[in-house]
Amino acid sequence: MLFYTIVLIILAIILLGVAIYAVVQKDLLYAVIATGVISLILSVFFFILQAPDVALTEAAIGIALTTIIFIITIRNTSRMEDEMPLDHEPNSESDNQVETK
Amino acid sequence: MVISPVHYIAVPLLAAFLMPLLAKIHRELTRIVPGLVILYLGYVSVVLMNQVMAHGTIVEVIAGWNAPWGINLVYSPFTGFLASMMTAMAFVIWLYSYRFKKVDSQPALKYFILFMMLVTGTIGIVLTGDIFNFFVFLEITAISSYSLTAFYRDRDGAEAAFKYLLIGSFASAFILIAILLLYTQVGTLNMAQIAVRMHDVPTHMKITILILFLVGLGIEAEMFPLNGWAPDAYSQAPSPVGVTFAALVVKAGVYGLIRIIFTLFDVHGAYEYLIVMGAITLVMAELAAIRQKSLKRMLAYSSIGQMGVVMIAFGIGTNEAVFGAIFLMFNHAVIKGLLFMSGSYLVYNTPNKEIQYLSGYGMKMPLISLFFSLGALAIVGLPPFAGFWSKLYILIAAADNQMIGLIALILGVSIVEIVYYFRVVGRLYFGKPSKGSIMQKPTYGGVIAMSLLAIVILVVGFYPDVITPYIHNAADALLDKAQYIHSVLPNADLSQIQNLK
Amino acid sequence: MKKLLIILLLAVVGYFLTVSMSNIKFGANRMGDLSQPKTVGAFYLSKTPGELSVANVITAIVVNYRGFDTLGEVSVLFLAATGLGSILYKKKKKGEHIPTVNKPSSALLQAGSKLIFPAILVLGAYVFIHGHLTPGGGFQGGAIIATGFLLMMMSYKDFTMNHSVITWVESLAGITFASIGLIGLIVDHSFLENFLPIGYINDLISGGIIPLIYVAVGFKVAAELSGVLDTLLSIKEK
Amino acid sequence: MDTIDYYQIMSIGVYGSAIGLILIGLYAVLMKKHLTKIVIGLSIIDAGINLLFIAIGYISNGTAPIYSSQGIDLVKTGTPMVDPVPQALVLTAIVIGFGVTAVALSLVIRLYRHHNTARIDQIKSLKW
Repeated sequence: MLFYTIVLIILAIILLGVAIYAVVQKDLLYAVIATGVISLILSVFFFILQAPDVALTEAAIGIALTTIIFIITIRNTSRMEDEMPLDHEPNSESDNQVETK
Repeated sequence: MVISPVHYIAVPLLAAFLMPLLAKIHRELTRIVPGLVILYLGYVSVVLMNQVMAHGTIVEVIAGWNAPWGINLVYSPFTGFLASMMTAMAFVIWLYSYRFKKVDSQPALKYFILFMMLVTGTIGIVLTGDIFNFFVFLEITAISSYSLTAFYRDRDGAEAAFKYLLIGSFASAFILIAILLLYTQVGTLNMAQIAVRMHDVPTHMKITILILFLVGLGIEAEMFPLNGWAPDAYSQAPSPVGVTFAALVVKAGVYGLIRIIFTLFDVHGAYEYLIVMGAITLVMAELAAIRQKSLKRMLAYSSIGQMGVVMIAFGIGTNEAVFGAIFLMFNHAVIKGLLFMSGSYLVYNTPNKEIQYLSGYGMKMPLISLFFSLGALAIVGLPPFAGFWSKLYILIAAADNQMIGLIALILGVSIVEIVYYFRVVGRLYFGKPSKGSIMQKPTYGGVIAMSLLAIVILVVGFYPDVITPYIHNAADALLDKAQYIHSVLPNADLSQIQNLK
Repeated sequence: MKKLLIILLLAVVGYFLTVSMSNIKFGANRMGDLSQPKTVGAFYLSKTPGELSVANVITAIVVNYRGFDTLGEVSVLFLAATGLGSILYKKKKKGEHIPTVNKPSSALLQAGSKLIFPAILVLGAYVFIHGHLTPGGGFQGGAIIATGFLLMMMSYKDFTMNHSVITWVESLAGITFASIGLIGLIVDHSFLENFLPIGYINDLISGGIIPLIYVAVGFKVAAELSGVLDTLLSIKEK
Repeated sequence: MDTIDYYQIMSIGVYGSAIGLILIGLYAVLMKKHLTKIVIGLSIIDAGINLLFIAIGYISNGTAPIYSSQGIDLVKTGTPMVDPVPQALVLTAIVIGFGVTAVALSLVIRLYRHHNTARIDQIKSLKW
């Protein structure tokens, strides 16, 4: 029991630290990786709290898939949080799905 | 197969899963199948409503586990009435959106799947008797709403959808925490069982949970100050989806709010809270509506205002008031449906959907303008139309309870409504026609849909008796908490249950 | 001003949560007696071995007692995949292929992923077939399979998901789930009710319709998540 | 030392980190200007709520709610199993959260394409 308690407390401290890091970090890629780490620690939490099913789900969906869709988004948008647009001109989407008339 | 309430959920889901395959056979099937499904649900509604009126509440058990152990669907006169109303409105909206805009086959398929799931989600919210299942249906509704709001790319749909998503996520977070706290206190998720055990929950816990629910559901029910998403979503979504928001989604949110307050909790002060918040919502929304330049935003704010009236009426809590509130929910669905449908044809090609360009459209688009004017007359509550009766009942109920302030408020707001609706109608008929504006010819489906709604408004206006028996039963069913619990849990101990009002 | 308001809001939320949670004792048994269940948790724990013959109680809850939630959950994923497709829809030119990655991966990664890929698929299938016996089930297995496809998409530039296969798998799995429910409605008058023999606990073939539904869920989730990843990966870069 | 003490400490750790995650996520959603960051905040809130759910289902000395042939006997002799219901609910909540995140991120991509920026203060129509 002592062992689990110590592990849990250490993990809790790391968890909150990583969460704060994920929020303040300006480089979104690192922030996203930090969110992945949150999921990883959570899945250990779930394991300690006797929820193996949830741990497995969090591992598969939270760590792998959520992180990857975030990374794909960053690849398609901007990576830095305080990035200013070079010049503001909306893309004219020529291949519009709607033909109005 | 016996007709049962689960058909409302299972059949559309089955059809939604089938539709990608059907689209491979013939692309027109993607448009026709949802209509057939909703027609079938209409048949189910007719059969079940007759059963309910004759024999009382139907409780459908899922997976063979009786309440409170499994999930159940409760088809009471109240929920049944709402579900039938939603089905009918969904059919009209389907007619309207059948060929609303020319869209590629791939987006059309996605549109109709999302639309059908939106309808399923709202009906599920109303029918379910389980609090977590309620949350799941809420999320189905929410995700399809977000996607549909961002459906067009030639307007600011994505912005509106992102706002909606942000606020909606807060709502679901609040509701989840509320469910969590509730579960620790009562050890069950069945709504009737929760109502039975609520008596033993410490008061401070009760109030915390109630506040969380009120905030979460207030967002869905467009309660002030949590309704910032609504005007954007209404005006940026495709018009049929805007109609769906007004006719189905808000109704589901209001239903959730009153189910929580009327059935689950026995906290004093919740009713007064409803009145106060409803009044604030009403005033703020109508004041915002009168300042709007865009027709769709004006309609959206007016819709929020009407929901404020509904909340006030539910808050009064007497049988007449609840009767008026349910009647107003029905009227609002029909009339606001007609206003949105005709209004979006009026502003189809005007810049920014603004009202000032509508001068003289009454001659150019006579039928659509007529529909819009009819809707405007009905919604402000002028006599021979449907809106009159619901307003009358609410005012009578307020008078019975000596709530003079509320009467003055509702009447005063009606004048504001008359001002901004008749500003539009006046411009339609007496404005100087501007040159060169392009008229949009409505589709046949659209004309049929609007005619159906107009007929309903006139029929209910002249013969309200066609609908009042159903609404009377619905109001009785909503107010009789013991009856609800008894029909779900026949063996429950009802000694601690009292109706606060 | 805005900052102050937000910090005030955070403080209020934090205070309320802390006060509420301090009333809920950690590790306390709130379920009560298993032999005379008063709460749903106790009921599920006491009835599952006898009435459903399922070893994993969570699977029994997710698929049977609260199977309706799972149907909703599957449709949420289906909706997310559909919504994603509609939000990011762009007309593709005929025969146009957008590579999922820009630079080709190293030969080591390519060879490695070719080797691991079948193993991941087998692991995923194992997880959802044994959902009623061991931790895991349709969602977990499906997600694992989706990560397998993700690995292939990342390491091979020309690896494409066959869209019509995804559609077929997704639809058929969904139809299977809903139809099993409807068969229950016809046979036993209750949607999703078990109509098959339940067998013996800890057997692979036990629990009646539960493993069938979980396999369907597994296929559906795998197809949907792969579809989501494929949609996201094949959008044109800026 | 008593075992009770351990649970006291564990409760602070678990509840504390769950509430902490919710607050940190809330802060990110309300204060941050970048759309991706806001979505990150939403998923942190979700994570906190999920942890809270599992925490309320936990029972001291409990085992995972999975029966083995010995497990059935163990229940009779009194070793408790943790409450399975919150776990089942969290399973649903995680999947729903993934769906919402996916839709949110696709909206972010759409907005970026349209406005060439993903910052809330640069997109006029996002202010309210």
